[in-house]
Amino acid sequence: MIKVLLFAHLQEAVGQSKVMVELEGCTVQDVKKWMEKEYPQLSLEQMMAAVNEEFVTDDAFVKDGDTLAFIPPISGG
Amino acid sequence: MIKVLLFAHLQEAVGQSKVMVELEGCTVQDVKKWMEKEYPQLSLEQMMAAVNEEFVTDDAFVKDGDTLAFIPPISGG
Amino acid sequence: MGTSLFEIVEHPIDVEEVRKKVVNRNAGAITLFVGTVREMTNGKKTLFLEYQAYPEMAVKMFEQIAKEIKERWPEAKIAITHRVGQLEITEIAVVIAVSSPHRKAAYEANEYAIERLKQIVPIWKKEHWEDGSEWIGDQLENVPYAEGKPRF
Amino acid sequence: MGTSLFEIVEHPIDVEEVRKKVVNRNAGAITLFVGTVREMTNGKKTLFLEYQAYPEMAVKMFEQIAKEIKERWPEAKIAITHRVGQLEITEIAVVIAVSSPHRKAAYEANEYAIERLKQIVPIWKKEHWEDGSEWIGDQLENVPYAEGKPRF
Repeated sequence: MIKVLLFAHLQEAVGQSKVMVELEGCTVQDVKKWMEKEYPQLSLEQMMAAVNEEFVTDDAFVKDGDTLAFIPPISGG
Repeated sequence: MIKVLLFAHLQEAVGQSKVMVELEGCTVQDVKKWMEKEYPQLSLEQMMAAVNEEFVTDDAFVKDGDTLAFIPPISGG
Repeated sequence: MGTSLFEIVEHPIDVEEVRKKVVNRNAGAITLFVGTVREMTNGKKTLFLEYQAYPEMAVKMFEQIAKEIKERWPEAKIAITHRVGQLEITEIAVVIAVSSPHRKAAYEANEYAIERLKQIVPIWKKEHWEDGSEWIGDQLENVPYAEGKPRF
Repeated sequence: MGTSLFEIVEHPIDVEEVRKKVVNRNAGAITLFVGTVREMTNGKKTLFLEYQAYPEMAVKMFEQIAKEIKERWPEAKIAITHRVGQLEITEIAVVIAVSSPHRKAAYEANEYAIERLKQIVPIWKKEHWEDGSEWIGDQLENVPYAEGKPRF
């Protein structure tokens, strides 16, 4: 199980802040595709990602128990 | 009468913060010379001056009732 | 408020409390950046703002900014607190405090911190205007990271 | 403490009170410079400091700095308080607060203000070291104005 975290407009589009995904031995790119299939309102292609609170690229591997967060363009400060 | 204000090490050298000078129709340069004669421990040649709280050059005129302050190198902040 | 140098909080920020975290005997200068909610932006009126964070990662990113600052300005010390939730006009969203023996480093490191915060710290702002609301960044779908993807 | 934007005071400075003078609905950024008494300078230990001012002229010079800032950063608003008398290590000698719609101007105007303060505002510092005391500037008799005579 991978814990996927959603923020800002992604969270509002899906209607929840967390989604548990039953994938393993996959990449961030695979999870993006799975999420877009499950939630057609999402567009994750250019979305940054973080695994266990570190920024990663789309080819990074995600394993069982990891937390994968999609990070929309930042607007803090 | 011209009110002369002294600060920092000038004040300590003379032992007072204010000197009343009986000169009129003179320049800042004249007052500097008068002060150095009166208080030989003073060296005012390169000292900045302000008349009525505005910086002036040594050739500025000072008249009866003016306040002339000698401004040692600034070290505020 | 805690004593940790880097915090995400849900209550109003006490500026002095952040400043006091960086006070030390060999600092001659402390700079503070206080980010506040502005009413008008490009002629559009904001009613209030809503901030959301990914708090665990945000604190990690604050620590990374501190590490980068330590490399560039070894004597500078930094503390950052960012607020989340609903904020009204003039309320404080973020406070960055930097102390340093000399002022130049305190200004430079402070400005570096806010620039990096806007690049790598996962915090989002929802604008509530008179005529609607929007997560900022949302409208930039084709160029999602205006200043380039975060360097990390 | 008063409500005037520019003050010379003889008591400890309340940073928040200075900051609040520049708060306004269209400021997105407030920068603060807090000058504090540092213990070590070039390996020499300071026990305490003594500041003296020519208060009437100092306030006029603060107003001149504000005028110069208004010309360069028209939307910036500034407040300055400087303390005089005896100050201990880590105590606050000066607070400069600048608000502006955008942060770049708030940083730039703030740094401009402290640079100008050190050039034209008649305030003097006496260092009390372990082994004696001296009005700073005193030892520079042959080059009395290190950064050139004040521009005025």
